[in-house]
Amino acid sequence: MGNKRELIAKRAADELEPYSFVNLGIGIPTLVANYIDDGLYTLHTENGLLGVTSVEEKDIDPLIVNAGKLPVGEALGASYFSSADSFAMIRGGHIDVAILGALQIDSRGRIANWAIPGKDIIGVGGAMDLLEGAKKIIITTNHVANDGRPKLVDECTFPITSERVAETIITDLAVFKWQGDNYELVELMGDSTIEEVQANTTAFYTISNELLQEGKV
Amino acid sequence: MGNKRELIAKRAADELEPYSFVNLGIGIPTLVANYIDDGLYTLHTENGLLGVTSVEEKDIDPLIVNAGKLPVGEALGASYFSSADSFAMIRGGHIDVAILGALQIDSRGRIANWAIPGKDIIGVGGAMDLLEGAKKIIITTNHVANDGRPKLVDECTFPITSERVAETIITDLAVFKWQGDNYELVELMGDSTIEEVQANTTAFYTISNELLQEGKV
Amino acid sequence: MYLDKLFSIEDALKEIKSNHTLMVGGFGLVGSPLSIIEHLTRHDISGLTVISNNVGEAGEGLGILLRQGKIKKAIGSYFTSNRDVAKYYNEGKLEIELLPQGTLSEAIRSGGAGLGGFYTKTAVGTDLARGKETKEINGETYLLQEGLKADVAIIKAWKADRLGNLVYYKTARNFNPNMATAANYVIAEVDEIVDVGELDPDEIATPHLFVDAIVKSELILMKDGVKSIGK
Amino acid sequence: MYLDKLFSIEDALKEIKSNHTLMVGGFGLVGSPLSIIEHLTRHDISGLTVISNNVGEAGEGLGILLRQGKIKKAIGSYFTSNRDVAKYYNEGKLEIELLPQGTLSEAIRSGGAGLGGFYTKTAVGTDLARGKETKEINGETYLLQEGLKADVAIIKAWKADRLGNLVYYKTARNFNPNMATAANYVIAEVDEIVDVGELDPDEIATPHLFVDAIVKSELILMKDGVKSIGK
Repeated sequence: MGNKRELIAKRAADELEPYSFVNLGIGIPTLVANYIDDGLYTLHTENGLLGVTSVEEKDIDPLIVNAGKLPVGEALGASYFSSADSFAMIRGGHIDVAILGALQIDSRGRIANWAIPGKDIIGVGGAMDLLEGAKKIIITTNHVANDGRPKLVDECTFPITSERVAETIITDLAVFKWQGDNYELVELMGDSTIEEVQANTTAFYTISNELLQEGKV
Repeated sequence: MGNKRELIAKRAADELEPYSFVNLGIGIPTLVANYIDDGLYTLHTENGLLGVTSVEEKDIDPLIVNAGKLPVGEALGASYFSSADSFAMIRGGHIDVAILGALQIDSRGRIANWAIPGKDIIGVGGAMDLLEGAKKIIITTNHVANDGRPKLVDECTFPITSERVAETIITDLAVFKWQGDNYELVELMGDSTIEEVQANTTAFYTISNELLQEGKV
Repeated sequence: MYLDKLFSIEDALKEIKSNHTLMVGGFGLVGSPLSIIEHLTRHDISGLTVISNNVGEAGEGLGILLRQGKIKKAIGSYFTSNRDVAKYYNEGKLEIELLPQGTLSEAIRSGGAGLGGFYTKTAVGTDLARGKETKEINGETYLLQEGLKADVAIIKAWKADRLGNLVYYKTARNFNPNMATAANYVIAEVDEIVDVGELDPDEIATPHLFVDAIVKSELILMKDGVKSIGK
Repeated sequence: MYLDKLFSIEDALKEIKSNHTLMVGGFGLVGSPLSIIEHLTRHDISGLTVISNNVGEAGEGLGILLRQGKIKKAIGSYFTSNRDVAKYYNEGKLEIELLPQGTLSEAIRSGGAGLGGFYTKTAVGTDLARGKETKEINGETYLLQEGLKADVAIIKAWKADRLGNLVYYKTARNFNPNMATAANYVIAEVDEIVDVGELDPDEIATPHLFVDAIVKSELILMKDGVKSIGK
């Protein structure tokens, strides 16, 4: 389980361009920090810090936290700012990539990651702003929900977070890229098979020529 | 001439409540600074400084200027901020008083102080924001224009700066206070007479009971 | 020669009255005016509308005020971590206005800046756009968010001078400087008070004209929780 | 290990092309990127739309670009002090968009913050409200101002580290931090370059993600005018 999550995080790290500004959501996205080089990427946390690093237990400052309210460290060249300034950065298109989790992703590229009808989750935080403002969205998630149901569905049944399309989806089974009208399956993760992906995905997607040519179908 | 301007400035200073935050416009308003106690009032200049003081020639820093681009000093406890933050202060109602000049003031309490039709004045600066945002407006001006024509007119012929009423008008002849529907003449300046005021004012105004009782009419 | 804004917490709290709208700084407990909130729990005040990112935690910070029945309405972005919020909401004891975090902080800034509101793309097409006006600007759809204002803001800063100039500490800054601009009366809880002139004019984050009262922290957030530092 | 953003002025200027919209910091000559402007006068660029509080002075700063016929349109708040502006405007050689100074700086901030625009009361009922949409909000009339953006911003700061973090000096701050957020490419002219880590993280006014290039000042504003400080 932990291994699957680490695998997803590691694959997400490979998507990042050097020198980009990256915001990491809670959950699997947070793990991405373990696979990137501090000097090459700058991490942003929407509560007001550009230049997030990990912190050792002994160096924890309770007044330096990330958006998950967890203790973090301060990189060389870091800066702090107000909430309004932080979201101005996000909405203004100054964050290159946001790596986020998702409850559902649908055939139209839309993400649901803030609310489950009937469950007492009354909170949205920065999710809608990040989906709106980040130049590129990478979704990292288990391919299916805890109850085994597909997360990649034809149409989100949970409330969507934005009408904006998420460009890249990385799960424990596969990698999908948005191709203008639909997702394309571009890569199988680990030793997963096309059959596994098909059995666990109700969203519409195409399969890349490369995968087809490799005879994986 | 200088004397008249100083008289107006001195009278305007008397209007200020202790500990208020005051923005001074260009011209006569700038002179008001000579009549107030630095510790009791805090001067704001809209280009981005709270805590303006006068500066001696030898201490001039070319990068500390007021909205008239003239060198000023920095008071103890001063702070600097961006233009957007400075006007947020103004529009947000955080400036208690703006003391401004005027080309015309009309019976409806409206001020014209930014443009003269047919003249090449293409600039508004912070005048409209100050008239909109300051809690109280004091206009300091010569009673008549350089050509002898009244500045207090029935309706502004120059473009107005705001629909907002200016509460207090201080000229070399008189002091007027807005009374909900119209200006009231509440004070004669120096040795001026009601007749002088009447001869040089085409705006509608009433005369205070106090002045009537003093038999000045 | 200047107005000394240093107050006792009890004296400053006299400005908060029942049915007030109150802005409360902090992201969770980080940068939250913990001492002022603690004093508030001892006062007989009700019907508060609270504008704050969270409503503290269950039974902690603003969470205590909620349990005391003092909060009528909460405007914020993330109430999930305090399970009481959903409970009170489901029982009809609490009104909720949920805003995306960026819309919340921008609305506070907007209120403080004297603006009527602003157009954001955030939340367009989602459930949180319900009841909001939309508008096409340059071919894109935006929704209108009006500015937020409060009767009183209680905020947390690191250092103040006696005039009320403030500087903040690291991620304890968060909503505090924005809230300082948007209330009729602003009470700043600070850890340290310095002489006027000690704060560099280029580094003051909240100029003193925004601040009405400064109070000294009695509780602070340490690595192992909230601790009393005495008076 | 980091991206060094220090450029020669000539290299940084390659980003500015004919028909670009250019934001230029400064209040008059104070806080204006004088060295970058001086280099621009030597380039064959035309059709610029300039967003700046002023268009320099007659024959000084941006005023030279105007005389060279490089500026097609000026968006700002106060053009009176450069008499050429009225002359070029009257001769039909220059378009002008005049905004109240607070509306100008807020529009720049708004553009940088990804907002479609905002509602302000400033200018309602005046000649500068012509053509602007108005709206009643809570019983008061506001007008809509859309956000402003630029292809390139040239700004002036005091110190930068090599990552591009910036701090400003006194009233030379003015429009610069707002413009730093609102352009696709941002060139910051600075007087001093320090090591990464030397600027206090709580005091950085412009975080480095906004800045694309740093260049070193060659001209600075002294008490007795603009002086060359060599390279």
